[in-house]
Amino acid sequence: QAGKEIKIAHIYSRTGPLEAYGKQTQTGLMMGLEYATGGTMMVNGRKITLIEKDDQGKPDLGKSLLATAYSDDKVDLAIGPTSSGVALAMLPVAEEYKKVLLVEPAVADSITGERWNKYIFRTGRSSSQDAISNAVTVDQPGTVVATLAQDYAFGRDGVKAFKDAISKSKVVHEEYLPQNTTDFTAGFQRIVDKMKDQPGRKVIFVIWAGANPPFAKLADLDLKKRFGIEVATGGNILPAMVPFNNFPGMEGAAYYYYGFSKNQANLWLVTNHYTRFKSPPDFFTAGGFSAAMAVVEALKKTKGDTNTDKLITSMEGLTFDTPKGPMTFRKEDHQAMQSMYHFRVAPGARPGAMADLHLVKEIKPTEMNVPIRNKR
Amino acid sequence: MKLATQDLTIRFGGHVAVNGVTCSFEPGTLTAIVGPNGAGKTTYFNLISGQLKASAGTVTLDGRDLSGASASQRTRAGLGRAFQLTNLFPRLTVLENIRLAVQAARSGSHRHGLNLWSVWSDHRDLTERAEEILEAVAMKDKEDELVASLPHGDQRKLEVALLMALDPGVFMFDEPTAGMNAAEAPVILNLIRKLKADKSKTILLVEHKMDVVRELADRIIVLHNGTLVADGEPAAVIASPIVQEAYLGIAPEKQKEAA
Amino acid sequence: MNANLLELKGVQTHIGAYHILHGVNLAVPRGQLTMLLGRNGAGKTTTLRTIMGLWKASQGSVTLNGQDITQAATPQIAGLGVAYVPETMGIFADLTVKENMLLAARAARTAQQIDEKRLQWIFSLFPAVEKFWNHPAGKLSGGQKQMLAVSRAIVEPRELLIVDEPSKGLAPAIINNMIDAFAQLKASGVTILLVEQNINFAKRLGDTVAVMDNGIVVHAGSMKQLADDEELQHSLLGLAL
Amino acid sequence: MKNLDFDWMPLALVPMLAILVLPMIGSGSTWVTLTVAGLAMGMIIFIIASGLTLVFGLMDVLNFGHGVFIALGAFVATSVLGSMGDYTGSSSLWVNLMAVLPAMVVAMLVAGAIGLAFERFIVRPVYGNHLKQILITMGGMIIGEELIKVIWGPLQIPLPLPEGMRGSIYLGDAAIEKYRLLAVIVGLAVFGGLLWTLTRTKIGLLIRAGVQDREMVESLGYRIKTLFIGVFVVGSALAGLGGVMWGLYQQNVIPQMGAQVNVLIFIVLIIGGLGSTTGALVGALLVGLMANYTGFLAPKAALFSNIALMMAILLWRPQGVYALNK
Amino acid sequence: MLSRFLSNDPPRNKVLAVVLVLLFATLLLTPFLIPGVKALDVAAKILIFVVLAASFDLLLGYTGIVSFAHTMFFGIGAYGVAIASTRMGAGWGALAVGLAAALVVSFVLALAIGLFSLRVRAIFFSMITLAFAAAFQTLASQLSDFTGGEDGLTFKMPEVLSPGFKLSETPFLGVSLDGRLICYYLMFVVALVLFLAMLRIVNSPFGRVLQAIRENEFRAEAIGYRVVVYRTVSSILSALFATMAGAMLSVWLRYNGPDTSLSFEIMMDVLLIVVIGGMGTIYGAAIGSGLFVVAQSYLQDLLKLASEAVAGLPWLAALLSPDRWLLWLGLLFVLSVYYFPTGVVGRLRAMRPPPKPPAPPAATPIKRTPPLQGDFVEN
Ligand SMILES: Nc1ncnc2c1ncn2[C@@H]1O[C@H](COP(=O)(O)OP(=O)(O)OP(=O)(O)O)[C@@H](O)[C@H]1O
Ligand SMILES: Nc1ncnc2c1ncn2[C@@H]1O[C@H](COP(=O)(O)OP(=O)(O)OP(=O)(O)O)[C@@H](O)[C@H]1O
Ligand SMILES: [Mg+2]
Ligand SMILES: [Mg+2]
Repeated sequence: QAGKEIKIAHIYSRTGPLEAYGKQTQTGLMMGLEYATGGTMMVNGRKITLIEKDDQGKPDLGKSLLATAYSDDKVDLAIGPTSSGVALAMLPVAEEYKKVLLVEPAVADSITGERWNKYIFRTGRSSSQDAISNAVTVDQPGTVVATLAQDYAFGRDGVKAFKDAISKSKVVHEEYLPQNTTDFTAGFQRIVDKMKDQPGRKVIFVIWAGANPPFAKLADLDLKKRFGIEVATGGNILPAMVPFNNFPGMEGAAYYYYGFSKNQANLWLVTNHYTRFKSPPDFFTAGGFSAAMAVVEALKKTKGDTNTDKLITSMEGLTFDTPKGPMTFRKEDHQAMQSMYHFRVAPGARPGAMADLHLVKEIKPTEMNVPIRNKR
Repeated sequence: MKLATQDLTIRFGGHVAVNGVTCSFEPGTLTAIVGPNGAGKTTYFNLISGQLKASAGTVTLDGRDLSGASASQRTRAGLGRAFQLTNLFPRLTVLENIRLAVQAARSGSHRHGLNLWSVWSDHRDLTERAEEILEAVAMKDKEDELVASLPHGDQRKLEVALLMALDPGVFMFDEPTAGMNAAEAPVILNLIRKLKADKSKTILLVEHKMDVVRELADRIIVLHNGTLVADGEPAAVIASPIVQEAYLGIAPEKQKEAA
Repeated sequence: MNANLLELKGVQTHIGAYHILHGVNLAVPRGQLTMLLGRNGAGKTTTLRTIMGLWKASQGSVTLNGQDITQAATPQIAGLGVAYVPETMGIFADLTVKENMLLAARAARTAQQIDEKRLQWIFSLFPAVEKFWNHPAGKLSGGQKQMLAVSRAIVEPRELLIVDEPSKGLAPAIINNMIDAFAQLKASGVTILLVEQNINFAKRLGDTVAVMDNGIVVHAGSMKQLADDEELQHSLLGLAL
Repeated sequence: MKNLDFDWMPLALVPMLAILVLPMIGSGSTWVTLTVAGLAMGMIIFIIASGLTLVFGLMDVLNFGHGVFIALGAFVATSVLGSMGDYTGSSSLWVNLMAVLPAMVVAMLVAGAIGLAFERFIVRPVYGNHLKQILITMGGMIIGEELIKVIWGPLQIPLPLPEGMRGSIYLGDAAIEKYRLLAVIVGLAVFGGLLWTLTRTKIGLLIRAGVQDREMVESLGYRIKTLFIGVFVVGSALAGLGGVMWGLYQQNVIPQMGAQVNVLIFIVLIIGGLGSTTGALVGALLVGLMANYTGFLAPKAALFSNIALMMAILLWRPQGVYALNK
Repeated sequence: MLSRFLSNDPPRNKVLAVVLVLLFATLLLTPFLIPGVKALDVAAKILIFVVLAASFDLLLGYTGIVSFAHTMFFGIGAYGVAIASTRMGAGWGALAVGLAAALVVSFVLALAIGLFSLRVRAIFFSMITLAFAAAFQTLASQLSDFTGGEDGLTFKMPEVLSPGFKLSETPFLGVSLDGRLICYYLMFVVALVLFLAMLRIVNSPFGRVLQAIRENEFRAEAIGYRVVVYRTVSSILSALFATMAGAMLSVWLRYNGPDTSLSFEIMMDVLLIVVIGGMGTIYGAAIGSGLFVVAQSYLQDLLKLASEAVAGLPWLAALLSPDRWLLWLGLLFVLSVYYFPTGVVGRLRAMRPPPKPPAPPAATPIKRTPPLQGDFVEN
């Protein structure tokens, strides 16, 4: 086997609605491979070749591309995809072809939950990890919370996970708005009507994916001053966090922010990203980077052997370095246990500028009780 | 078939375009309807054939009340109509246009109704009948041409041919020879003559050419401002002062033959 | 100055892949009324449209007042003082009669600015135009539309008036009015090119006449000569006038 | 025009709807907030729809690619405003306007210029054929969206509102965002301008005639081609303006934003009666109000409120509230 | 005999006939000619789109109705099979129940829409269907308990159609005879039968009346056809065929989600296919699907080669980037409306020699079918 190249497929949204995310992952993945192999792109004398495929955010296409990759291109393992829908459609294909699929960055819990099979690993965070870390930032005694989320599976699951994760505070209102809402007036009005007479600390927790988040509109209403209502939300990619600056001092939990982690890998990533792209690495860049490090680490452990069973055994329980610090694939559901970051928006933040986040606290994997949801 | 209208009236806003017209038309006679422009002739036709819904009054065919029926129901009941402004299927061929009408004429029988599964070209009988009709209007040589590319005169002829293909009990012609060359018009007029000879058909004809009217009509009715103002023998009606003045535009003092 | 206001020399016109005009030669003398006759499909309408630039001649030339307009755009030709009544009338059905007239009156910006005297003259010729002044033109009867179409063409004075079968669908009384109208226009110096199937029209108005068949002019001469020569009529038109 | 007897019914619908829901909402201040926000939202929607109304109403061109010009306007605004940080950063409204006005002008110019090319290469061959218009403008939409991605990148770009336009005005408990008031002013200006041009000048008449019979208008001596281009350019420029307004409202822009508002615009146009400016205004106001009222009273139903509204209107007037004479 | 299968509507042009035969043969032999998962996927997608596009042509090309809600029926078919297979477990029973239920739902909806379409102007109708389709898609993703929401449904097919099933252990002509292959040929047969059925319908007297209605609805009514009935029947038929195409999609993908069967993009694809192929010809749907699906599947690969070739010119390379494949698809869109208004089939058929020698020597029209023009939306 030695000498033969190791083929890895990366299936992601090069185009489509999640194009921006997918491209970050790809950049991160390439940089991660470079970093992990010391620039040689070799593991145990075998060269790593990456085959890129564009799923356009379409589950059916992703499914067919993964089958093509496994069967026509004969890849040894695959990484991706960007969207949860695509990932869920792909899971059975990995099982059919008995090859490893390393999910990054799709988030749906069910990927490592009820839809999981033993060929599936995930370096990306799961919705639960997101929700639990966010709960940590909000959950204080005497706090009443209203949630604001989009009315579809992602939003509702997010709220549910959040509710499961809080213990000290109380959710008094759940507001779900259509996914493409543009006018938030009615929704805000309902929340305000519910919250304004509540005692104690009042927080609106926002779970919002997509391009038109409600933050600027929330800021225009001056809720803090008028009714003492605060806003909290999770991290996002940098452009999506620009509106956060409307809320200096707002807190939340993030998956990644380039300034938070000081380890070797992150320093390398940030410096190199700056020199190459004139911008800091983002959310999904770090994710791709982590996936690459996981793969290389696993291959090193098998001494370059790409036999699927061997790979699986070597990956279960594997701990590897990432820009976010060490991660470990949990044996039970192959989910990578990882740190999250409790952040605060800089007090002097200016609206319109790039998000300026301050680290409050790194939330270690041990501090989050992420439930195991698959049937093994 | 015997066609009759009773107090047929239509108002457009304040304007009464057809005003209480009561009239009946017998098989075997050709009735010419004349009147100035805007008298309501076409509107009268529209009311009979169901393109417009009457504000008041009834239309009966062989005693059957058709007032509530749609245009297509009236056609199926035996009221056929050609239009003043040409109204065909422009991007189908001449033959196809006629064949569609033949098919419509026969769709009463189940064979040609909502027939989804037989092959159109298998219906030889439709094609043959259509070709016969084209022969009759001297357009056989143009059967494969698209209607859109025909000159105006030929389109007028086709308009009439379509009505022939429908073979209704009542024929309504709205200025069938308008814009038609004097050399070509006889083809149409001959067809109408033949229909008349059939004796079983009721024929209504709107026409401004008085020589044509004089030659073909058994009876003339005159519409003026939507009202029926004269009815009777051609010679007598034409000689009446109302026609001479309002229609032919001949001042009473110098009444002489126009047209 | 040329005696002919309009001249067509060897005009050939194609419509798509169809070759319709095969070299039309036609002269329209200044200040006279020229009749263009011919059976259905002879190419009369096509000739008029070619003059107006609505179809472009592939060969030959069209000159107006000595100016070559073969390749000119339609608005430009109209701007040279040509009014045109198409066979299909070209009524703007959604606009009222008034608005239709206003558009034809290029100089007027509102209906009040249309030359009042001329308008009254038109009203006297075609009463329906006045009667339905504020009605949508699409609701007019066939004959009323025809009246409107001609009224539009004469609402402002033009040097050349091109009319395609104006009498079709008109009651005899109105035809008489129209004949009067053209006679009065001619008297005021307007040159007229008229396509007609109505024999009376031709006889009573025509100064010169051209007969078309199969895309060429097969006979040209004075109206009087044709009217007097029954044999010629038979051979050209298939009937006597 | 034919507004001898102007039809007030549709206009009356707007206050009628507002009064009808008052008892359902109960709280007066909430009602004020929702109503004012809804009306202002309606104005923004009207601005983005006005270009299409114009193009459709006058030229009978169903431009499915209208959204591209909206997106284009918004993206141009990001570039212009991005380079005028000093003006947008100031908390004085007047200084802000020094940046926003040029942004609007540039966006309209760029959108208009692209509209010129769009008319020439995409729309001109398909005048008079709705199906082809739909197809070819859809193609144009795809191309436009991709070109925006080529130029500005596929990422969303923040378009922060200038300082002075942020925040709200408070009437007791009712809050009204300042920006919405600005939108109302711009919307009224657009509406007034359009109405004046269409009813008080011959141009509107000429173009409507040109749609029905182009050849005849040319035969009457008018250069309809130039006019059509002009209208299309104005329509595109209005879309560009709408894009600036919409982008500033959303405070961030994405290449797909045009496609996203397309359906909304169509609903407004249908309610209004395709091509009637007043109709589009009524449609936009109704849509804006409906969204807020149902969003408050029955959020689950809000998703379908537009469609339900449209269906109800069509059952009442199958041609839309102000049907053009067709 | 062959002509009867084709309902006496033969291709009427040699090149067209050759192209159709080639398409047929390629689809028939794909598993043996072009090995690989991707090729088979592409071929199966062509089969599905042939049925879907032909059903749309029935509506658009033959009846002149522009509806953007066509994918709704496609989605109903796909969801029918998906939901039944998820709930009832893999099996023929689930397939049958799913398809039957979907057909019933489609029938009712199409009837309602068909009747509604008569109340409003044609152009309104198009825009309304656009809004409807969008709402339906949202609805599908909202009813996540039922439809799996955005994530869609992944399910299994009867054993015989699954990749795991092996007909024989020894490969035949280098192709392993597994359930995938059986599934493909099942699709092939179904698509062929549905296609011929549609060809038959448009060539029936009924089909001719549809064309007449498309050309001049007013006159069709005036010569005695009940336009309402014809229109509605046509809408329903086209919806049912689309539903079956949707079921085929589900069977093949063993997955369904809102984006897969309901997205507006698919609607655009279908429109483009019908336009490229040639409206009102049914054959156009087959040729259009073949061309389009292949182009769509390999465009990105092609662009990759092209952009690498021009890597020296960054500006051009940016335009040729595989990520911008939609740009080129859009361009294709515009150009095909521009230059192929009658589609491939129309173009090819127009090349046939004149049916008769030109009549009078003076007027020598080279008669050829003028392009389909005019307005399908209005009338
Ligand atoms: N759009 C068209 N496409 C193809 N051929 C056409 C078109 N319009 C006219 N023709 C053909 O051109 C020839 C001349 O037509 P034209 O309309 O000029 O005749 P005409 O003399 O005006 O006849 P009529 O007296 O019936 O109006 C006819 O043979 C006709 O078939
Ligand atoms: N839909 C309509 N709305 C309003 N007015 C109408 C409508 N249809 C017809 N009219 C009016 O009714 C009158 C009668 O029109 P109609 O078409 O019946 O006349 P006609 O006798 O056929 O005239 P012509 O000989 O000119 O064809 C006209 O004054 C016309 O303006
Ligand atoms: Mg009439
Ligand atoms: Mg003519």
